[in-house]
Amino acid sequence: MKQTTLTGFWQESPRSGVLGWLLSTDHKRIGIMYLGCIITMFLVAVCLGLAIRLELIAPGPTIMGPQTYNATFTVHGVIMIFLFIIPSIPAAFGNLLLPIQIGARDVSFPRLNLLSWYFYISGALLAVIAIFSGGGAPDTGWTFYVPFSTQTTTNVNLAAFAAFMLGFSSILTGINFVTTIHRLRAQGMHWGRLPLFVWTLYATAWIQVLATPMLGITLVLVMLERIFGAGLFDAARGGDPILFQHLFWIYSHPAVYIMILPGMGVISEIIPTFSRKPLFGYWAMALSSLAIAFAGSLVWAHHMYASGMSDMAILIFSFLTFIVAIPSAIKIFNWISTLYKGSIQLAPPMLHALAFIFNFAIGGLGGLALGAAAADVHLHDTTFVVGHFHYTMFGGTGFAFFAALHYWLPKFTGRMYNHKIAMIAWALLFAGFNVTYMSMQAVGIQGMPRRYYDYIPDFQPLNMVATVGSWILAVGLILMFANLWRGCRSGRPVGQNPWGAATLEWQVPSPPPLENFGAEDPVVTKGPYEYQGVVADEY
Amino acid sequence: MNPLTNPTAQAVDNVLIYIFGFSLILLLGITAVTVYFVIRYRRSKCPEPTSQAHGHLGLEILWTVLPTLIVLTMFWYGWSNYLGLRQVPDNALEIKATARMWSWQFQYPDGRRESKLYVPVGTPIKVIMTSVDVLHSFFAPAFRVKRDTVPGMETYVWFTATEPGSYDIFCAEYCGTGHADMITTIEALNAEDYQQWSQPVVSAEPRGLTVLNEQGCTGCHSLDGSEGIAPSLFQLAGAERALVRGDRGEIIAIDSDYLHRAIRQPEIELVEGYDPMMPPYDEQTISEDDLQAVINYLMGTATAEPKPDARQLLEDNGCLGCHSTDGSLIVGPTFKGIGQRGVTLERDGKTVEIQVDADYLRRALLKPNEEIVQGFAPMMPAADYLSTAEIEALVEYLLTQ
Amino acid sequence: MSIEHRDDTGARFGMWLFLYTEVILFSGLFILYAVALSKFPQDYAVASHKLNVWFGGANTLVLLTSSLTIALAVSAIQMGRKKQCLTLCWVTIGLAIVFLINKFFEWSAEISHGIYPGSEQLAAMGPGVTSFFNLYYFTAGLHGLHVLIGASLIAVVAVMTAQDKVTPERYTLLENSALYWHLFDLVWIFLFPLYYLIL
Amino acid sequence: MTDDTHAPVPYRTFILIWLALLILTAITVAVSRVDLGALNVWVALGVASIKSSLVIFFFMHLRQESRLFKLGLLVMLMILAVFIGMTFLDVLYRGAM
Ligand code: HEA
Ligand code: HEA
Ligand code: HEC
Ligand code: CUA
Ligand SMILES: [Cu+2]
Repeated sequence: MKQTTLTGFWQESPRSGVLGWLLSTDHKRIGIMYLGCIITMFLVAVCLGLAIRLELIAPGPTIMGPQTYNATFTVHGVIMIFLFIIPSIPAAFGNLLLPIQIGARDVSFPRLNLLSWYFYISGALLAVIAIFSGGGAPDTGWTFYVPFSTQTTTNVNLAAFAAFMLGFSSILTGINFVTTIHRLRAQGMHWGRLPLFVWTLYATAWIQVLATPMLGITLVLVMLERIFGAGLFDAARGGDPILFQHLFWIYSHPAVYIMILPGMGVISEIIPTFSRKPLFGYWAMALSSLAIAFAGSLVWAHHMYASGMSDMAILIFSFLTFIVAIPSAIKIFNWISTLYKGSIQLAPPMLHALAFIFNFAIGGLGGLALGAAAADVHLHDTTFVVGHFHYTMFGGTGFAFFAALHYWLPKFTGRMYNHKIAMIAWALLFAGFNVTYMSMQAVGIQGMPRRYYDYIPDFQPLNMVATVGSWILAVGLILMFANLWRGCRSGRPVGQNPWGAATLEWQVPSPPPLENFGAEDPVVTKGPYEYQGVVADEY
Repeated sequence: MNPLTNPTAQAVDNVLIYIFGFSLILLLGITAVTVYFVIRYRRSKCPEPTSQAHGHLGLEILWTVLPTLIVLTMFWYGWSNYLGLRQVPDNALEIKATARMWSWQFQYPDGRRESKLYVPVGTPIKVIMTSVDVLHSFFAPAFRVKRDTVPGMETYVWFTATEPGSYDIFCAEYCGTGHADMITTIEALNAEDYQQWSQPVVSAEPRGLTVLNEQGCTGCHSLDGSEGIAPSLFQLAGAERALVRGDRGEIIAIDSDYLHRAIRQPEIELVEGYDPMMPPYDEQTISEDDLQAVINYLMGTATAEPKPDARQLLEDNGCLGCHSTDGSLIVGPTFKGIGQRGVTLERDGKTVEIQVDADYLRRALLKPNEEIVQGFAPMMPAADYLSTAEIEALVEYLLTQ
Repeated sequence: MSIEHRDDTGARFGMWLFLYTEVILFSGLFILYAVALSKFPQDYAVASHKLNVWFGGANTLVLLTSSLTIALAVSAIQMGRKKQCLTLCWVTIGLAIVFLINKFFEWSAEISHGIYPGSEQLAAMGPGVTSFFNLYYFTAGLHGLHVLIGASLIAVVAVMTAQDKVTPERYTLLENSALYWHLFDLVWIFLFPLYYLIL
Repeated sequence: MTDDTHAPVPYRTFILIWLALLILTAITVAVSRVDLGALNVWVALGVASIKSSLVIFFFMHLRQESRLFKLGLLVMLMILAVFIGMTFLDVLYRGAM
């Protein structure tokens, strides 16, 4: 393979060599470091997902015993949630893009930014150590429910501490982004000209700041409980196990919006670009992001309808859950309206964006069934829920992440991947994805509980289909990553604006230089989606 | 899924159909419009956009208000049918359920305990549940009911079986290694069968086996030698076991004493290679008698040979030469009331008071001179020439004196 | 960074955001407290009486005063009175140490009575009392930990002030440490009545 | 940017605030000796809130900061109220309905 060196920020750095990366406070280098780590963690967890599916191909133990299975889905869940999806778009692409998109040279606190990456990487290392040390890999599920999590002999303390560190990393990123967006917008970049991606990052950052600490204290309490055995959640000693679930979901429900909002931001960038038409309903889109963020903190107990919680709480939380669905619906309708009378180009990022809309609609509509009290009684803790959250997280955020990779990697590497292969990979991913998770939803409706390593024979056919689907998915993923990798190393060079987009990052060279903009600070004179006069560079 | 006629399933299914139906329409609509736009306005045909619209207030309002109305109907339907799942009909039969790792125990108003839920067809059943260890969840897909069991708290579900048959109960809240195996069934019996079932049965099954099933021991332990999450309880008597006590390992031959400890205080010794997850069973859960029956069963004494006659043993071995059975004092303490009394012992030069129990009696028989009842001389010969079964028979007999 | 980029308001705003996260962190414990209080009002009153109001009261005074001194320190540096500022910083740290010593004695007394998380004696006092002391120890412990961090932070900044790295023109660091310090005064303002003064 | 620093607060203001805080502390302790039933907790929280506003607005200079800071605080307090309040939707109504 022909290798040529990268230019721009890849070269320019006060320090050279590895230290130039490890000690860099440049938001782009930090973003790239995040991206590398996140994709690595994703690949690890995805292999665990494959193992889960292999085990479930038939009833009875197939490739592992129950304890291993429990550890596998726990580690799969913990890595996917805390190490992949929560930091995926905000920490990686947010860092790469946020400052450029608002016309700044860096974030408000560059050193804090680096620190936050160190928290991330330490959390990741601890999580990996937790798998191989002490009493063995944690087997609590990513939800750490008490009293099981305070009793099991596996390495829960270390895993909880790892998640705590990751939460801290997420908080610091959030603080950084809120401050940056308030303080460092370029001249002329008023709120009505912020790209939607920035709006969603802004909403996300507030959730990160205001909800994540609750996870922190919850995990600390689990650790303290394991160390001191005080009985914080033990009914006989004045505790309340259900209260733990409240604390946990007070964070973890808003966290699902930390996952999806930036994804929605990515889609809001891509759809206008490939339709060459302004985003329909800019303010509705911007405000609905804030609405999701706010209303999202009011619905946590919809995970607890069957927990023994009071019916009054179910009434209110069920009601509010349906309210949160509305801003998401608004977004879907506006995206589709953006297509209307556009000039639509089905480039790889656009394909992923369209897949996002489809998958997220299925996931979200499934969420409505879960939000309805009576329906959730049946569906709760079945594989329908597993299907729902893979549709939203993988089908939604995951595809948005892939879309972002295809959209922005050429910007940051200056090279283009092969479009044909990208489209084949996309088709495989899309097909494999739906086969896998549609079957899981179906078998969930039949009543198969989740976190089951073994099941009754009635559930066999659909589980088999799901497993086969995961293989298609696997092929698609490998193809996609291989293609991107080759593209970054030896693809055709691109100019600064291969897609003909109008946001600021496309007005700087690819890859962007250190400090993004030459000597002159940019002055913004038009909105982010005004394509008249913008021409795409040939590549 | 077959259409189900029971009331709870219908309440849930109606909501599911309503929401899934609406969702399907919305999904198809959205997808169709998207695909149409993508084809209709593809770049090869429309090189430039034909509109630069930034938005439309009327449309925004439309697609805020419409979804709001739609979701509100979903909410309301879901909630009102949920209330139906919570309001138990007045004539419901109340059955208590206890969940533990990884088995269910159902207790009927008359005190009978079962590990399956036998119910009469047509009668509403209210299951009042709790857990003794971690969270579990009672999930009967055929009735669409589900509720967590929470330690220290009571929760309930209700359902009515309209057709006789066997319906699965799953544990739907993750509870550790045996979570997927924490399965039992609802056995819906028609009136006749239920009547028959509720007659007290004189079962031919040894009491020990009944207890093993009732208590859900078989949820973790097999009885046929296959090893799972817990050691099999097949042919235990005399078998060698590698145990871990604290940090030390040791090998023992299984005897009733050990089995007794293993059930009452399983945390003390672990069978090597297993996790310390067996819950302790105290006397409230398994009475001493039942435990004895279990031990007998496991030691093979209950089934292998007819139970030794204890009275005969006492006579044959000369016990009665020293111990009376009528309260009078010969050389040793009388057997009269021995099962209920407290004794003062001298052990290691210290005086202790204990309540007589099987454990103590076994020690007294096998190592009589380690503990001496106050006021007596250390002169009893050890009865270690008796078989375990015989010892057990004696112990059992003495406890009832 | 090569470009001198300075935004004091931004830095203060960032600090405030961080303080919000700390408040939410503590709120988890306050939720547990509120729920338990509503469940066991009687037991909580009983348990509260086992705490020594004088220890708590004294610590309240200490913290309030330290909040004053650090606030004065910020004014001092703004007015260019470096010496005074330094003195005030050291007094603040001194008060922090007094606070922690006081806490140490208070806890030793409790622990010697067999009252600590997980103790048998505590469990014997019933669920309400147990939950009160569990939460008391964890909340006060977390607070104490933060006091320690805050004091160290002020110590670092004081040294930097002495070295003229914090100056009347550039004192955001001091201001931010002061903000941090005030927050734990705030937390204590709530902790004190909730744990020491319920009837 | 022009709003980067603000005028130093005179020592006197701070000392007055401090005195007010001490007095309020004395008041809470005193009030806690009187049995007001369930009201006790609310009085204690009320006084604590007054004390904390003093600390926030004066010691922490919030008075001098821009609207953004005040808005941020408001948002945080609102979310806090939601977290605590809505948990009680469960806790208070268990066993009811
Ligand atoms: C990215 C993550 C993500 C997102 C975005 C969502 C979005 C939603 N989720 Fe999901 N959810 C999870 C991740 C996510 N969820 C996870 C991880 C779990 C399980 C955790 C665990 O237990 O391990 C879970 C579990 C979960 C439950 C608990 C299930 C149970 O355990 O019993 C519920 C219940 O209400 C729920 C509801 C919803 C709702 C109503 C939305 C809404 O926001 C969806 C809004 C979207 C739409 C409505 C679709 C798009 C709109 C249209 C197509 C237009 C037409 C629409 C209308 C007319 C309304 N989710
Ligand atoms: C973003 C989040 C995310 C993503 C992307 C995935 C991806 C996948 N997940 Fe996962 N999943 C979760 C988040 C996620 N999951 C969470 C939070 C849980 C809950 C955990 C809990 O209950 O606590 C869960 C639980 C969960 C379960 C339920 C377990 C149970 O309840 O019993 C299952 C079962 O099938 C599953 C399967 C899969 C599969 C098949 C994939 C597939 O998408 C994977 C597709 C990929 C492949 C099939 C492999 C591709 C191979 C390569 C790319 C190899 C390349 C490698 C090298 C070159 C080294 N997941
Ligand atoms: C939660 C699962 C579980 C349940 C339920 C359970 N056990 Fe066990 N049991 C174990 C495990 C694990 C061990 C091995 C570790 C140990 O020795 O404690 C064990 C050990 C034993 C032993 C020692 C066996 C040997 O081979 O040395 C006996 C006897 C025993 N159990 C009897 C019972 C009886 C009787 C019951 C029901 C009343 C019961 N168990 C219920 C898990 C369980
Ligand atoms: Cu019991 Cu899962
Ligand atoms: Cu949720």
